Amino acid sequence: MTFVSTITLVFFVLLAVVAVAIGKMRSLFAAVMLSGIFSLLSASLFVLMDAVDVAFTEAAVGAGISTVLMLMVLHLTSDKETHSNEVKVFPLLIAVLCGAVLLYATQDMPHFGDPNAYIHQSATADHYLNQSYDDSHIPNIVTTVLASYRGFDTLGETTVVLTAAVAVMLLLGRPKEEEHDLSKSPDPIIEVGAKMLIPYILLFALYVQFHGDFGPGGGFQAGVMFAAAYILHALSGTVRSAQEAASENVVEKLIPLGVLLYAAVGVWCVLKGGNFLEYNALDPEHPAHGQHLGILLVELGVGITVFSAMLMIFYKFALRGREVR
Amino acid sequence: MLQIIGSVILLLGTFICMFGAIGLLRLPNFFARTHGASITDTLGALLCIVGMVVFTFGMDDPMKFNLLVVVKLVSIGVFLLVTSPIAGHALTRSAYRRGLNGKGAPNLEDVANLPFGIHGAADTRELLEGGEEWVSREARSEQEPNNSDNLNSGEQS
Amino acid sequence: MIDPIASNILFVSTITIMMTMMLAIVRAFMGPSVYDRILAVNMFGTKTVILIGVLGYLSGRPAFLDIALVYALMNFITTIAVLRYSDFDESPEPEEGV
Amino acid sequence: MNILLATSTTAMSGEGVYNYGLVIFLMMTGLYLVLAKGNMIKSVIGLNIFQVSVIMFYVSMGRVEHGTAPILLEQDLPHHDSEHGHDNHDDSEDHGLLQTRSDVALASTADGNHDADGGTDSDVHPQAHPEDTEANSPSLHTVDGRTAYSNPLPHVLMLTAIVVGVATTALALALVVRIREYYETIEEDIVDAIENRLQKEEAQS
Repeated sequence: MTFVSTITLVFFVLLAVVAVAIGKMRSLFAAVMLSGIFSLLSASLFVLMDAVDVAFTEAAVGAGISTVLMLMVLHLTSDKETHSNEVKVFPLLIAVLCGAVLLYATQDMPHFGDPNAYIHQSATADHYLNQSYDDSHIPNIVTTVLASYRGFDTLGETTVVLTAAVAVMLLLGRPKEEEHDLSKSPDPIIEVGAKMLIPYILLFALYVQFHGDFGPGGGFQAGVMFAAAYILHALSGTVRSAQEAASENVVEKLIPLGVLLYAAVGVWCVLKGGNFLEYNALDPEHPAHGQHLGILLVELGVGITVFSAMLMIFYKFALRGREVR
Repeated sequence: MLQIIGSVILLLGTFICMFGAIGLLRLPNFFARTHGASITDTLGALLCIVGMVVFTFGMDDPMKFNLLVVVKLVSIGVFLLVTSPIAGHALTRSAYRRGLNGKGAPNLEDVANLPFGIHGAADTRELLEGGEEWVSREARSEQEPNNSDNLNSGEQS
Repeated sequence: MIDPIASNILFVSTITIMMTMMLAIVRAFMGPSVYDRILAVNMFGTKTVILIGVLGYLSGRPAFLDIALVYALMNFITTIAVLRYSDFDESPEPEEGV
Repeated sequence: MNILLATSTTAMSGEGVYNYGLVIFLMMTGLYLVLAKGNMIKSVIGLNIFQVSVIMFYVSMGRVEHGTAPILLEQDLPHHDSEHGHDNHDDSEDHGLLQTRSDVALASTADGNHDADGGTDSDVHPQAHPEDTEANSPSLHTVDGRTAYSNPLPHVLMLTAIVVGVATTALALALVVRIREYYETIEEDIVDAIENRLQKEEAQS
């Protein structure tokens, strides 16, 4: 075993331990804090397993947005489990049985890190690794696969984000602004410190958005980071001040705009004589240029949708306000 | 050579981090533990970053996008240097205001008598008057019971 | 190119950081107050930043420091969010650990 | 070589199947939390654990020993030749993943336009001497003289899954908030009890 795989094993074990601890915590707040650790651990594991883009996304989403949402919901609901913590036999039995069956099935699985595994031998993997640069002149294969080879899939995923945002808006509309808890500024030190950072966060998000072709990053990550900047603005000051920077009306319209931009690129390809989302058609002389342009626009669409969806979800939770008990 | 120097600095930083973590684990109460955490977040992390910067300068091969890497490292360093004291301040302050008592908790009345207090003496006095469990018993008996401002009310003076 | 000695020192540093992370996890498990957990998570985040940086050097691709930068940022946001929304319970008494 | 490997032998590279065991453990922890916990937020956390375990499963399948992230190193960009026959791995010439980029490079050197798009960034600095690197560095991702990249496909699938996951988690949490507002509890059985009582009252009236 190499050094890196040893660390990977240790992290896997830590992850399992933290998962069990999350299950055992009576206090939901402690469980949420531990799930923050869980997310950080899993992102370290993604880095160890060479999945930098996944780690990037997990960093932005799991450690950031997800924890913030959980905390807001704890605030809106309650933070204690009322029931005792005894082990329930029936669910445990189901879990153990499922686990045993799955473990039995892993006997036939290729070894961890085995380069001979079928997944690495398949025609798609071969094509992605060896042809993608010639197709699109983008070193980050993940970006190429995400936006070009699997463009349909990503369009669908973006639509799912849109749908989830719309559903959250429907469920948590009708804000009760007087009662919500981000109406007062917390502390001048936090406020000033955060204000110092926000422009750089936005700058870095732009870098992530447009550098995603060459390094880890892309629309999903950048969108989440943009949203995180505004969320930091709201958390360190008031929701009102964040809304002045990005008003709910505008954000609401941005959510479908990103998906529409994505789809419009596809339609543009059709108008240019190609298939839907076949970026080669965008620049017939230099197909790679067309790919580059298409990927850039598509990533921008993804970024816009993810940004506005995340920010809108945050607004909806933040403005919900706690019921008077 | 620069690589070795850099990695030694990095190692030093990680050791300081570990000492801080031991402090986080062993120190008796929350306010003492913040010392451990602060050390790892500032001195330890910064030494690590400096080590990595030196290490980067020692790399002389195709991975020579040194400038970008150094810029990123420096921004991580600046970021940590700005955020962790703010987070530490906010955390300790919030714990203090929420009434997390302990042997290590400072006596707010003493602090109020200092010329500069926590955020200036006036502010601290205000804290004393509007505060919660940590207020001394005499002060608490005087104040009305339903004055528990929540965490977010912060500074309103 | 990475010097073999430097590479070995990097290995040791990685192990040290991992031990630090484990200590922080233990503190997060133990509590006893919520603030201890927040402190531990915050510190764990910083250590993750450094670990990812070191791993970047170990694997010879320090361009991936972007991830570490995002972590530093998200860690801060999480801490601020925790503090904004942490009027969970009035009693700061010890909670049960694991 | 394109056959599904049905049995694992020790002669194969790779490090055993411990990753699957741990992933399954995580998955079952998540499943148990979802099934056993009456608290809805705990269930959502359990779902998150389950999700992370699935992501971990996919990503761990995409990993290659001694591999690196699927972002092409500059030495593998087509204007470089990185062919270095190392030594005795004679049976592995047709590893799909490890296939050298050099054949692509040779095939595409006629297209002189490559540098214009991809090579301008500082990450892919063109003044590379891959020979020196591969000879000296201990941390290289070179197997049989070819760079081993991990498989990008699971990464792509999981990357989008994470973002979609947080969006759906937000939806679940929104439902929890609404349930809390309506029933004033987030415990499943109490909600059930209230529902039962309401139904009974309705039936009686």
